[in-house]
Amino acid sequence: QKPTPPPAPPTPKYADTITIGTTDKISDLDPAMAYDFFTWEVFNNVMEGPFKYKPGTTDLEKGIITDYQVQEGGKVYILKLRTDLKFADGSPCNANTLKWSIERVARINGDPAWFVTDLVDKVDVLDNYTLKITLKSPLSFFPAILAVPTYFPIPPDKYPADKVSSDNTAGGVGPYRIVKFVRDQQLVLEANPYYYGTPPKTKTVVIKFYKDATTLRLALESGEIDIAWKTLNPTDINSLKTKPGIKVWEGPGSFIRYIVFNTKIPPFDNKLVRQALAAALDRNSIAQKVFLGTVDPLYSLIPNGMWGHIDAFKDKYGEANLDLAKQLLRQAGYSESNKLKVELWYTPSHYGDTEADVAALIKEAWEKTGMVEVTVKSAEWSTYLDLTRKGQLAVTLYGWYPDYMDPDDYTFPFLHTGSNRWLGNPYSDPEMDKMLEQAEVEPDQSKRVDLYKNIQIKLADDAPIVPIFQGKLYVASKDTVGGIVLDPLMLLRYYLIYKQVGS
Amino acid sequence: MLKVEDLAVHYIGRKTVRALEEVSIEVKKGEIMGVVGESGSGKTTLGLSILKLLPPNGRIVNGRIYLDDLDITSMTEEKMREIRGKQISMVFQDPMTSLDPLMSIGDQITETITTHEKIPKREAEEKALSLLEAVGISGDRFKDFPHQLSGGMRQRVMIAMALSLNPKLIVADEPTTALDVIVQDQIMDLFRSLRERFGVAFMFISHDLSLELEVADRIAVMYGGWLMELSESNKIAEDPLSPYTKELLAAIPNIELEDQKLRFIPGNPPDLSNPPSGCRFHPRCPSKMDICSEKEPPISNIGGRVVRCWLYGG
Amino acid sequence: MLKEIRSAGVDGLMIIIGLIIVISVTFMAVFSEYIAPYDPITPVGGAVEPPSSKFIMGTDSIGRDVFSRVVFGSRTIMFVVLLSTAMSMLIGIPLGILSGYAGGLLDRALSLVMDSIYAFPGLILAIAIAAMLGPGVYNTAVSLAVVYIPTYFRMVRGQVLSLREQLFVEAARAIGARGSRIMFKYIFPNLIYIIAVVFSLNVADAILTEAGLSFLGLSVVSPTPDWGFDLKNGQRYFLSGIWWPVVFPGVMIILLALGFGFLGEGLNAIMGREER
Amino acid sequence: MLLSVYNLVKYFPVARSFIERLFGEKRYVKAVDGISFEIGKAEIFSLVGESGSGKTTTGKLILRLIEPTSGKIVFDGVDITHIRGEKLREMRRHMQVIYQDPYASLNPRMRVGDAIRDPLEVHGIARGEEAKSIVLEMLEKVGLTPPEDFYRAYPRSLSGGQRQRVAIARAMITKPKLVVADEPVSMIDVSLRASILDLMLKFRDEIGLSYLFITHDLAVAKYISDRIAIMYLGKIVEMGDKKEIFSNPLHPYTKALMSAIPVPIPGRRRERIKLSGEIPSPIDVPSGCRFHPRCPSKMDICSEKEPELLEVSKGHFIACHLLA
Amino acid sequence: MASLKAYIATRVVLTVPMILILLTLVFFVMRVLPGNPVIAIVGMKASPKYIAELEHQLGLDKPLWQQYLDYLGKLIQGDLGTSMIWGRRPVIAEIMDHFPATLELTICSFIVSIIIGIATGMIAGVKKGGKVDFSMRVYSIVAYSLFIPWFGMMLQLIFGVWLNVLPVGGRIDPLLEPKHITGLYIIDSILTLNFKSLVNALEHLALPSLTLGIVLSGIYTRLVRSSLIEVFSQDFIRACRARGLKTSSILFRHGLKNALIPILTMMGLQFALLLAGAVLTETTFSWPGMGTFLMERIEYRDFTTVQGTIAFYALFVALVSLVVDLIYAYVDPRIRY
Ligand SMILES: Nc1ncnc2c1ncn2[C@@H]1O[C@H](COP(=O)(O)OP(=O)(O)OP(=O)(O)O)[C@@H](O)[C@H]1O
Ligand SMILES: Nc1ncnc2c1ncn2[C@@H]1O[C@H](COP(=O)(O)OP(=O)(O)OP(=O)(O)O)[C@@H](O)[C@H]1O
Ligand SMILES: [Mg+2]
Ligand SMILES: [Mg+2]
Repeated sequence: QKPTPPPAPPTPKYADTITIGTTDKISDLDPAMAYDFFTWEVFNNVMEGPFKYKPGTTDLEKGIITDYQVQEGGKVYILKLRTDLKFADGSPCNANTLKWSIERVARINGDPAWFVTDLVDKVDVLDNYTLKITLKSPLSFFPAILAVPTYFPIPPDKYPADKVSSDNTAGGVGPYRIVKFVRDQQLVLEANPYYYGTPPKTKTVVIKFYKDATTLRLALESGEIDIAWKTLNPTDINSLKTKPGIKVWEGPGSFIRYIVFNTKIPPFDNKLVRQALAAALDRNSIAQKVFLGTVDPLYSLIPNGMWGHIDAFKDKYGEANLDLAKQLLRQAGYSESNKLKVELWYTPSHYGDTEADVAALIKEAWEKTGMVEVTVKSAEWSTYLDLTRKGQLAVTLYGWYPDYMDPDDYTFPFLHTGSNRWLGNPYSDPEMDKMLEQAEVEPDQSKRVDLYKNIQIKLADDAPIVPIFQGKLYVASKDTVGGIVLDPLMLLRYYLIYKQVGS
Repeated sequence: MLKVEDLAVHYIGRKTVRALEEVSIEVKKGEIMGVVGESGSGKTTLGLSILKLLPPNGRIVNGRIYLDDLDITSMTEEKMREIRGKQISMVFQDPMTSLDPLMSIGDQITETITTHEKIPKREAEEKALSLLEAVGISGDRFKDFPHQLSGGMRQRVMIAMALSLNPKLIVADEPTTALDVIVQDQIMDLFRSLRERFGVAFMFISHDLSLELEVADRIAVMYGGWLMELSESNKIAEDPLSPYTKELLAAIPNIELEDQKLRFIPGNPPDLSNPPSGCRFHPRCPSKMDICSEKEPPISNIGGRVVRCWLYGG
Repeated sequence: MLKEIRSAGVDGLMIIIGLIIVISVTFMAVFSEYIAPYDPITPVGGAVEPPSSKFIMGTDSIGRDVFSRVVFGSRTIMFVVLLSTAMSMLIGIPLGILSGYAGGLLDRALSLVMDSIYAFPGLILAIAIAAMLGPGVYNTAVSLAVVYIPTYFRMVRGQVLSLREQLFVEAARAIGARGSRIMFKYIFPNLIYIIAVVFSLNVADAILTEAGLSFLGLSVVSPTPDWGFDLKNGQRYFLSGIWWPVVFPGVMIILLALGFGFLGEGLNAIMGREER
Repeated sequence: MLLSVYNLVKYFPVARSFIERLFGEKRYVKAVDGISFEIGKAEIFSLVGESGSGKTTTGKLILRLIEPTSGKIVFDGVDITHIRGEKLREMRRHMQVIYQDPYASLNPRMRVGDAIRDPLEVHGIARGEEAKSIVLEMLEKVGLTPPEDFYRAYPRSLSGGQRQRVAIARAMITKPKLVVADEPVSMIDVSLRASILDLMLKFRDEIGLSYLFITHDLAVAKYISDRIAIMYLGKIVEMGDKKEIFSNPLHPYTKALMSAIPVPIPGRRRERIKLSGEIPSPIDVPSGCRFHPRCPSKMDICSEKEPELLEVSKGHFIACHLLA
Repeated sequence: MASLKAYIATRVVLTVPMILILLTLVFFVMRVLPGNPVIAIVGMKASPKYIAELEHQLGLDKPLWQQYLDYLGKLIQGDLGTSMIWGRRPVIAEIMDHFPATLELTICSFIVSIIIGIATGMIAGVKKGGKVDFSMRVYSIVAYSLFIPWFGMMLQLIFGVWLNVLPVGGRIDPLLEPKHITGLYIIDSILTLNFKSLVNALEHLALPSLTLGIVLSGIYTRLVRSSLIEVFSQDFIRACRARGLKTSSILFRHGLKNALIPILTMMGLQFALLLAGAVLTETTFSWPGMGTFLMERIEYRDFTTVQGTIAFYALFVALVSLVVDLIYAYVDPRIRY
């Protein structure tokens, strides 16, 4: 008797449409202008550039190129493009198109134009599918930059050559194309029939825009959306975890938050004061109380999980080290009767409505030394930035989303003389500058690791900037949804996502 | 036809106002019954009681009102609604505020008619039009709104409305007080002619004794919620019984007389929430006796004339 | 006054309820230190602990005692609202009297400006000004004051205009009294009562506007306890069943607005009756 | 003559919207349209007329409470038509007013005593205890006893008659030369009217002041006045001695007015002179004689030419074509 | 009729200074204080040179008075300018994207408030002085004191979470969005006979308009009540009763009609309250309207858009009160402009 073969598992059926909700918004649907995560996420789904990241890692892989060469000690990059690239309307994409797109970015000179203008000297078409990019100076991490949407080719007949086109739905050569865009309400994507690669698992993706996290969460629970993406409240994440029919996905984030001291404004020009405050900081209480564990304490500017990271601040000060803080403060001339007066600034909405609580806990931690008196102040984003830039705020709270996945992006703009002017933070140290510059051009990975290690140690010692925490990524979805891949890039790859229907 | 028997009306409040007490009046068919008295003597209260239109805090605490042997006092609001307008109607003091400012005068009269009579709207409108003309307003003002008319005309509209259902009795509460003498005279003429034409009776309320003497067949003199005297108007003029009537007559300037010396009644009208003991007029009365402040005078009937005074009773 | 209230029936009842609420909250504001069990700006427990005997209204997002914040919050809102009201009265009332009594070009210009502001949605104007000025007790008070100056101005001006036409004012002119004497001896005493009414109703409104501003994050700076802001701060937990950081400050806002509302309504009714 | 009024005119512009004022022609309420009369010392002069005939306006013009459009007012030998400031204030001491409505003419938030003494303080006649004693004396005089009680009372606790007494006290406290009394008894109970009128007469005898007595009630006018003027639509149509006017009325309007007054004698109805309609709007004044549309003895000339006020016998003036 | 036109002209002319006053206030306050759109939008990373360049592009480097005059000059030509951030779209287009949402919300809330307000106000007015009256008066004060965000959140909790019958945010499910004709989803879906959208839009509207409507109904309760009491105390009502008219006719044809007139005159101002309340309602319910839009643009100091929005609000309020006045003139025969 032959054993009857087990019934073949029914082939899972996938839904045609998936709806994703977010509280983010689209700035400009134009790579020459957009400089924010969510818009870049959309670009990463409707366009593609020379490089991309392997999902789930911070490793680069080839995108629309088949091959590339680095010449002249890292100064020249030769890119060989695929020959089967087509835009969403079927028109072809070649080296000329890419050159036009890159030069357009420089021409328009929008917000992210520095990716091109600061780095690239010139772009030449060698043949129809070969492009030569000459840099101003060698750059060890240029492929990471080539993965930035600013380098994504776009159809020249759909975008004006020297003007920003904010509501453009032409897209690029990515797996999806845009079929509908209503600002602040919805974005509808459909599989791009001309995409060279594997077609997406789900044909239609609808993105709905929500004003706040609470409604986002409710929308998921009520079934209005399949996936709740950025950014859910910590409480909601925790309670969603226990909800039947809902699945919460967690992944590392590359978003960091930190305290900036203006080293020109007394008493913060005194290293002892900065060190004392760094020592007194209680990161765990912030992570646990305000974020309910949905963020991780951070002890360096380079996030956990990125190569080169060390827990520099923890090594030097420990955590909430009041004894050390008191000792340092005493050294700096303060006491219980002569308290250090700190004006701590935050901005109420830009970093979410948790910010007031973060400030409150920092104040509490510092005041626990008994030798500090903190006045909390706040200003709207625009004012906050303006005052910061003018160097008028002594202690501020800021956050950073990376532009490219390299420790350089987490150190150079903060610590290099002149590059950190945007923080109104005139921290300037020749030794630090030298290390940073070296790390930028050093092609040898292990040497770079050492350099960044020293940079972090020095950072912790000087403490012009004190890291607080690092974000984690959360996605909540219906449990029928699969294919969500989270990595420090913090992009959702729609083309990997699917939703099962039936069983 | 209308018989008010021993009526007492109080206004309930923190202090109860005894606005009418022991008032009996009879109005005969086609008669003009004058009611006269100073401000606060209860004239309006009497008029409103007859239509049962007293304000919410006003209570009929005693007495009966009959209309052709029909007891109005015990009638339901719904029944009363049918009486109003159809049997008894009322004209108020201030013609400026007695009409709905948002509805044309024609419509207001028509509405009154159609509410009570099951006749087509067209017919009612024709009737309204003829009524307007009957009170001396030309028909082309049918569509006018109240604010487009003068005070005298508005009062005519009110009268037309009061007449519209051929009531037996019209209660007119100081219908000319807000008007000038000449217009007052015109309205009085109108009343007289209407009585002739339609045989309607009037209860004509006024504070102006000269006017009452001129128009009314019989006059009821009120003071402080009491009926002080009631008799034919010529008797009131020639031979008033009650000291109050006498004093009142002496206080009216008479244009016919040369160098008249006017009298006035000293003191103030009574506070009806706390009326004087005994006779309500005794504090101001020139012929006051001891008993007046002690006991309320009885209502005496002297040769068909009603008077309430210790001089004639007891 | 007391006699009037007692004899005013339900209106008196409203005034009494209103007064009780207003006085209790004022008491709370003045003696916060003695009433609140904890420091309102230091975490004293775990985050979002539900109400218990230790924390009768639970704790908020970072473990501060909600009850203590509610108690101290009364101080913030009362201070801001009363300060702003004082400012608007101090500017609005004299301008209104002047404008109404003097008339002419000054009156037209002032009325135009005031009417423009008055006709504009108040909260939106307050938002615009508060957002520009930045958060803080005084800035919030200023933005509220700007919004409510026209309320006092218009009310006073209107009253003065109608009082000016009153016979007794004409009589005062006829005896030869000067403008200033007429304004202070004849007109002003007749304004006091209605100012009291408008004050109460207006404060009720200002409380809601202040709470609205702080709900939108435009009022005082956290961690200063502030009902509107605390409500907003609790919103992100609310639909997860963590109701106490939201419900209590919200109830307080409503209660306080209600207190002044009752007071105003009661006074208004009594005044209306007196005029009749 | 204490007061002489020459050709006094008051037009009120009809309130209209901003744009209409820019482009439209102006329209006026012709409240007072050229009247002249004189009042002698210690004389009581009455203005009688229907509602809207301009009586109150005349009174206010004389009191300088409103500005005349044209004309001249001479008071006590001084042309007061255009005086202002201190002079006007000074003048007011000698010219006072009593209003019709005793309820509205007293400040509800001012004690009776303060209301009466205010003129004393305004004119610096007396202050403090001295003023108070003058006021108490005056209260006594107008029959508000005990004066101490009334001094402290608020108007709302007083009856209409008592309030009118307060108003009289207030008007008399500066010992004025002229008092304009605008229907002082028309809101007072019949039984009390005579007491108020007698009080006014008493003051005339005591201080020798004059009254401009405004009323719509001919009988009251007859009782109190020395001379009477009948107004119609902003004009004086007949003026003269009281006796003359009542015994020998000449103007059809005066006659009609008198015949319309009810007589307190039943059956004795005077022969009526019937007028049709009501007084027209003072905005669109009829051409010629403004009374002609209602006049029973209208002639052709009446609608064309405006009659002048002419003296037909000594002190008896009339404006009518019948007599011209 | 000519004078009606004159009246409208007057009203329109008087709107100009009103807008000017508000604009001037906002213009100068906004620019004198720190912060500007360039800084807000380019974020932290842009170079000073780039910022200066953008400021130049937007004319922000010119003297203040010149910017002011430039702006006014354009405004006179009916040009509200272009937004200074995110795509630099014309301000009017930005406003038109958000205004229908607010309009839809305010109109629905208005209907809710007027229905509840008239009903409660009438009950109170008719039963004046009694227990019912007292409770209606208390209702009116309580309703008005209900802090909108709080009340909205309670409704969200009850209807959105516990009962789970109504959506708690947004205007419509994106996939159901009707074809854009007026921007008012209810009307659009009716016009396109798209009933699924209609139902969905109404569901989304339910909680926000109930919140705002109930809160503002308190005002109408009060107004209707006092107005009705006032009318009922007038002589003509007594005269109507003396004619034996039906109670319903007295109540509705004579009483309510007269009572609504003073309320009508106040409706223009009430609408301003509605708009103000809409800001909080929109924030509570993630309603993509003018309120949330304005808040966001203020945060980013988008000068032109904020000014444009303020001017638009002012114009809209003026327009509403003009319409109210015209209706008033139509229903009240005493008024003829
Ligand atoms: N609704 C009421 N509540 C309490 N008292 C009232 C009410 N209506 C009238 N009164 C009082 O009842 C008494 C009689 O009033 P009524 O109106 O009948 O007098 P009147 O003779 O018509 O006076 P007038 O000549 O002033 O019209 C007055 O003292 C009055 O104050
Ligand atoms: N301030 C004003 N503005 C416009 N018109 C006015 C003004 N004052 C009075 N009038 C008008 O002037 C005319 C005369 O009014 P006035 O008050 O002098 O009449 P009157 O004879 O005193 O009448 P009454 O007997 O009603 O008091 C009336 O038509 C009135 O409407
Ligand atoms: Mg009466
Ligand atoms: Mg007058």
